[in-house]
Amino acid sequence: MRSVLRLLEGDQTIGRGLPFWGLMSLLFAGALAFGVTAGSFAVENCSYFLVWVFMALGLAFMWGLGGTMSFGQTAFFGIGGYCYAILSTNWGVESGLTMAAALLSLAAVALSAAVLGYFVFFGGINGVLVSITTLAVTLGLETFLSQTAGPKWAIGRAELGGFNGISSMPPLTVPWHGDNVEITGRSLYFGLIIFVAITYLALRILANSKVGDAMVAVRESPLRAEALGYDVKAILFVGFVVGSVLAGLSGLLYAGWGQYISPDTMGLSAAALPIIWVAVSGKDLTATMVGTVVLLGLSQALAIYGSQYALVSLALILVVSIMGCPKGVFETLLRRIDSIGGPGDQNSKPVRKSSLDRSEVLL
Amino acid sequence: MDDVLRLRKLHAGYGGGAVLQGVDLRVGRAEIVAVLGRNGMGKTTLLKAVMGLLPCTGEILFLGQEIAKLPSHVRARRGLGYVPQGRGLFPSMTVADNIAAGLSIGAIRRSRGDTFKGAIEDLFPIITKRKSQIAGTMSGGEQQQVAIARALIGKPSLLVLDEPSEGIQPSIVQRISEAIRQLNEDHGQAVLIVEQNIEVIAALAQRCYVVENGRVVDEMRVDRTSVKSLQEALSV
Amino acid sequence: MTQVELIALAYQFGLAVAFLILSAAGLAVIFGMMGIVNMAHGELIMIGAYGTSIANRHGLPLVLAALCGVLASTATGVLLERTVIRRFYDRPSESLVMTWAIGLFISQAALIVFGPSLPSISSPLGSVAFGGFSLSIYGLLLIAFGLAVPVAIYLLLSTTTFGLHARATMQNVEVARAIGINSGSVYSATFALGAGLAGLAGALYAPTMSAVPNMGGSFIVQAFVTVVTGGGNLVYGTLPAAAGLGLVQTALTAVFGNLVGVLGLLAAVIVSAKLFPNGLAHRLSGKRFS
Amino acid sequence: MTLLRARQLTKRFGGHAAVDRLDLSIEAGEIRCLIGPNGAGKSTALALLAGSLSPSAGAIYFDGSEISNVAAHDRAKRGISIKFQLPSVFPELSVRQNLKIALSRRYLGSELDDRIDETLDLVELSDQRGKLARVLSHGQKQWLEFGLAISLKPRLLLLDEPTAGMTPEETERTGELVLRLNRSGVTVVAVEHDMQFVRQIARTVSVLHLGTVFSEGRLNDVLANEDVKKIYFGEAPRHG
Amino acid sequence: AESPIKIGLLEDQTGILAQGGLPKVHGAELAVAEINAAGGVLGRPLELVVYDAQSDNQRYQEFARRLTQSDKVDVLMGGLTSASRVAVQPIAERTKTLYFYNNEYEGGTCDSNMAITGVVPEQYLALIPWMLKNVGKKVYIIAADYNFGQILGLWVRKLVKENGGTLVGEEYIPLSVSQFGQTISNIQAAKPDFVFTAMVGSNQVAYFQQASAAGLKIPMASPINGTLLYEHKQLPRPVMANMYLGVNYMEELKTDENKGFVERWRAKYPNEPYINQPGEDSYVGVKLYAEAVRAAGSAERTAVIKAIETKDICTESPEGKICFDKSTHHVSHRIHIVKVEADHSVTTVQDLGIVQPSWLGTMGCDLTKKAESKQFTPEEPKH
Ligand SMILES: Nc1ncnc2c1ncn2[C@@H]1O[C@H](COP(=O)(O)OP(=O)(O)OP(=O)(O)O)[C@@H](O)[C@H]1O
Ligand SMILES: Nc1ncnc2c1ncn2[C@@H]1O[C@H](COP(=O)(O)OP(=O)(O)OP(=O)(O)O)[C@@H](O)[C@H]1O
Ligand SMILES: [Mg+2]
Ligand SMILES: [Mg+2]
Repeated sequence: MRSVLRLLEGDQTIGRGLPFWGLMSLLFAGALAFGVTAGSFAVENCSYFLVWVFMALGLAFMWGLGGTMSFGQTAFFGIGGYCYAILSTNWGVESGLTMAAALLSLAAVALSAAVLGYFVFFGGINGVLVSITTLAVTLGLETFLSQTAGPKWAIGRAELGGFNGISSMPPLTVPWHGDNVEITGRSLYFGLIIFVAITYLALRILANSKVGDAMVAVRESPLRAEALGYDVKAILFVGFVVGSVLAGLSGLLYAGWGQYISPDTMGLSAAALPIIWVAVSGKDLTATMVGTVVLLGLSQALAIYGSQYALVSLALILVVSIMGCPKGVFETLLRRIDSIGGPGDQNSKPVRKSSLDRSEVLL
Repeated sequence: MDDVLRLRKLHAGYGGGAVLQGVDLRVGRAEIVAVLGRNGMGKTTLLKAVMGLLPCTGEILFLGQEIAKLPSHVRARRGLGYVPQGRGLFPSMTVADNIAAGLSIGAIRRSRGDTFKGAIEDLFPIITKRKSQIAGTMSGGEQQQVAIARALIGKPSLLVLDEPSEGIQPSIVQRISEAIRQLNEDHGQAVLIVEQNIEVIAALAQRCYVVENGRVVDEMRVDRTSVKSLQEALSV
Repeated sequence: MTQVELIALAYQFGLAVAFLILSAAGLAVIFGMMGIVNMAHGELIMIGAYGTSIANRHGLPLVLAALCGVLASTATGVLLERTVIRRFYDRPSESLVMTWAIGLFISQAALIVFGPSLPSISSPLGSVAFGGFSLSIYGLLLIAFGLAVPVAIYLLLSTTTFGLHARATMQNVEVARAIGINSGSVYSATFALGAGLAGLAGALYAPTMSAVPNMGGSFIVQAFVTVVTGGGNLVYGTLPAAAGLGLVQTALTAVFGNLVGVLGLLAAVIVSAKLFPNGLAHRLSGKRFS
Repeated sequence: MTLLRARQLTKRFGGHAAVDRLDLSIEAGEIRCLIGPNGAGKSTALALLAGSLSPSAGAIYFDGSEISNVAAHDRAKRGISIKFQLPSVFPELSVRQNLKIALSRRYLGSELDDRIDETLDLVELSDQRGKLARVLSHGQKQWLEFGLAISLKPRLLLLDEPTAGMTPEETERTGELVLRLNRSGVTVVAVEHDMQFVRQIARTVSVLHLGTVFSEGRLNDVLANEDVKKIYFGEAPRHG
Repeated sequence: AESPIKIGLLEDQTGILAQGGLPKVHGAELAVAEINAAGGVLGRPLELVVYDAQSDNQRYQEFARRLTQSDKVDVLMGGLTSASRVAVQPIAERTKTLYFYNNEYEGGTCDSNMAITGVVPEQYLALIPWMLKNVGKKVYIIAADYNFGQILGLWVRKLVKENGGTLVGEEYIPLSVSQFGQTISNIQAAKPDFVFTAMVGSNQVAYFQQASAAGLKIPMASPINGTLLYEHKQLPRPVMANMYLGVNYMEELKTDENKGFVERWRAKYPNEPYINQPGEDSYVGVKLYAEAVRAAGSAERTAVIKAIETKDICTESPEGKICFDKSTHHVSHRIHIVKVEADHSVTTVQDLGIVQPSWLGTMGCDLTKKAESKQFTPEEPKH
């Protein structure tokens, strides 16, 4: 128990000791209970929220820990979603290869993230230019995919569909006694809950490992990190690929959940969303995980009940919460919970710095 | 009431606990006063409080007027010239612009004498020789020289110096000390200086305070022979 | 290529560059100087256009109406700086979310108050014809503004005391205050300047586009791309970046059409980030930082 | 044995050569001080040796192999450590975390904790362990950076003005620390303007001027050199 | 009383498509109010459940699920863009909820679970042969670079070829583009007799202002630039002069049916800036649904589909009497060719009468024979 906790807890994450893990277990149990008791619509709707959590966690990892603010999460989301759509449409549900399609999509995301990351980090691009380069990639993909309408833009049986996107591809399936069982509805929900939990714990372990230390070092001072023997470029690269692959995972899950993917998941407004979730929640992994679900729920609720004031209210809520908790609403909350357990290790309070350092005036 | 600066029961800190715990200190007319103390004892904090860069309570009289409630830039315009620790230049502006920023403030601009400006430039040849270099690319000592020049050129009533000799080569340290003493003798320039270089203090200061944990623990007169006693005071 | 076609192409190039510059100017001031990624930039542009459009509809001549538009966005800028932005100078990522939310608020409020669109105003000045082509004279005016704005801002920042103080404040507030610079008003003024420039873009383009709450969106990508490629300095950064990007876009659009033009613009951004990892301004002004 | 050798090392910024065909050779186990006027190129030279700047020309050899094109982090792994002139620490991390990040590459578990505590004691920051590095006083930051630089037990320690802003007593303690490290096998190259400190730790000094070695030798000889006096010490070299 | 028949309506009331979406909500509300005032359908009142999709296709998905699974509506309606239709379609399919798409679109959807009440290319593009005959033979196409624009481009190319015209240029413009200098000068260089425009969204509307400012006075033809964002009301005169539109509806149409409709609409929504075509489409869509339910004798999905495929389901509309086409679930429309004058008034230059949605049939879509869900696109015309 101790040694497991030692892996999961550390300077790079908030939350430690019994109160925290008790709460997390409760949350997990609650989520499972919800999946059993709630109506099928509510469950599916929650699956939808969970789908996005991976992308947000990925960003929290590369931004919160490593200081890389990428606008490219949506690009990899799109690549993941489109790859899954294309592969699964071509192979069809009968083939039972949807899982293979999902894995191959992830591989494609990893490969494209590696190519972009190599270009960016080993090409010496840094700071805000990383954000803008990734944004340009996202917008370029969106613009390109939007115009791929018509039969001439087809890969095998899958028409890219331009602005309309691709729809009606098969959901994820698992082979079961010679049959292919669709993972939709409740089974998808439980799968997602467990997968989110695994991803979360894995990222926590990674964050508190040497990798996490290295990323923090690079975020805080590349000069000093380099002088201490950290390979700055390689570390930035690894953080970027890990975060981007998680975005791709969200993308393919989204495609599997709704049997739909379209280019506007890569537009400017979509690209800003993960950044908003992470910044408003707090760049900590736990804060982001909880915050993303809450924010998605909130904005959906506003869209239902807020009529024309939905977006205005959403904007006001964001403004107020950032004014109130500049470090992120949920991060602030979590620190409260942490301090209930008594003042433990006084050293575990990193304040995060962003990659958007004030740029110098250049006159 | 002849003092240029007088602090009474000054408390100041950074939001958390107070660092300065009731400092009393004065700088008389035409006086050079040094503040000594080990690392982290609150010297920089003291100067920042004087400059209005920190929230503080207590009294700060400057030229007979209470300035504790005034914002920083107003204090500076009344005649405080500051050299922060660690140079504090505007790193991506040119040397010339850095100097110009020191010269540009209303009252100072009006009273600027070109001969004085010339004298400063003579003292620091670097500011004419390198006037279009970006300040942030200069060597440590070069930057320090520009920072001192930027403060001097505004002809302040009180010079507030935080470890001005840091990183400067010995010959120039001597020249700067010499020049400040000259200003003090000829024009009655008052100076409040934090310095670790005992020779500089011995050469310049008339009086000094020793700060320990945010309090003044000692005050003494300085003359050229007191290097030893200063050293002792510092190792308490 | 005939001479006429060349002139037409040059005009297109001028228009493209002017659009990039005018979109970007306000953002360049706020981002380049204050380090704030102003996601509400597009909405400030919209305010400029709405102000112009509404004033014009109430009978003010276009020039005065445009002035109203600029004033409206400047005033919004001051208001925002005083109430919100000022708390976020040392927190760039929070300021990004903040301004994003503000932008959302402004555009949605405009939808509620003014409805889904405003009647547009007509382009003044007419057109000139030559050799089978005709050009909008107003376009020439836009080109002129595109060149004049960066030069004016450059002069303002490099030759005036305000400029000196603004630059000093942005680099080191604490020291700036300690040597007598009123950093509070410098901040407000700088943000207001950026907001005013955004409003100017809106006012200038109001007669060429339809006034809708989300119209800022048609400027924002170009604005970000130009500013970041350029590196925040209007003359050394934004101007050459706009020229370079404009050239790429115009050439590609002329030869391969709009899609390639748009993609080419984005590709040019990526390539330039690679070539000038610190922004063009660094390279062109020959200034390096330790 | 020669641990470090720089041959015709040059660094140009624009047209200006900050380091200009510098030849330097450091024996294993030596403590070498670099002195020289402001802008002589001392900091630039150290940065070149550490790899945080790349040379415009010339070569660097460390422990027998050329490292001119070896990345800074690889040089660190080979045992070159640097303390920069301006304190460069991890500002938003606590003092303890600063050291942890430096040390966790090599140590684990309780050994890591021990090493952190040991280093904290060495640089006398144990009381400040919980503070963010950002809020340390200038001198404390210097100490912390010194701690970061020595924490990995380097073979070659490059120090750029390690005692700037320290009281004479603290300077002396730093000197003792350097000597102690040296005795345990660390080769040291230090840039310093404080002659008291130079005298305390070094027997040989190199005077840099205009980017190259102007004079080199035993401290007393150099101090007595009229030309060095003229460019560096001024009229009355102290303790000379 | 009887339990209401629930219509789930999903339209963009905020975001960039609000200008198209808001009138659609009003149109549906008006139709529901009128039907309920007349006693409802089968004695049951209609009830609208409306969500704002915020011009966001993800919201379409979210709310389509909510409407079908949580609110359990009897029919799903809405969607402005084809992308939103495509987002809703599979959800309607899976939850076995009938989906009414009430909007002009690029055509080609053959889907048993859908009823598509808006106009399709073979209807509104009757404009092209008319233009070729009456205005000139040389055509330049500019269209938004996505499905709608590209597919219309195919149609126009085909029609131009079949009717002896020539294409002198064609451009597809990304939706993000708002500066059209190059396009304008390309058109000037090509000297067409008329320009076919299918520009979509507020960015692209800027084309008309910029073209007019550059002195471009070539006649234009469009199925959309005037009907959706009512450019002739929004843009300064005479920017839209010489625009010919092929429409099933415009507020200005001077038919008797329309007169009463406009009066009733304006009484209910006095501040509506313009009754655009999507608004009317939405109104008509609800009315057609009511007729189908009536004919089926039940709001149950399969019964309604059966009714559409077997009975003559028609409604009186502002266009006149229009009816479902049994085999394709599309609707006949009355098409007018109208011209925008220099003062931006609209005159009808020709009434083409009722035009059938015939193309899907020729492609082999017959839902009465085979229940399916297919998407057809016109073939590239052979050179
Ligand atoms: N990035 C740069 N661009 C232009 N010039 C530079 C740059 N970095 C350093 N220089 C110049 O190179 C010279 C050497 O600088 P360096 O910092 O090495 O001097 P130094 O010997 O360490 O001086 P000090 O004792 O003052 O620290 C200086 O004149 C400085 O202005
Ligand atoms: N921004 C800050 N926030 C919180 N505490 C601070 C801050 N800056 C300094 N301190 C603390 O205040 C105390 C006094 O610092 P100060 O900088 O005044 O010391 P100093 O005497 O100038 O030391 P040095 O000789 O090292 O410059 C130190 O313990 C330091 O950690
Ligand atoms: Mg200090
Ligand atoms: Mg140096």
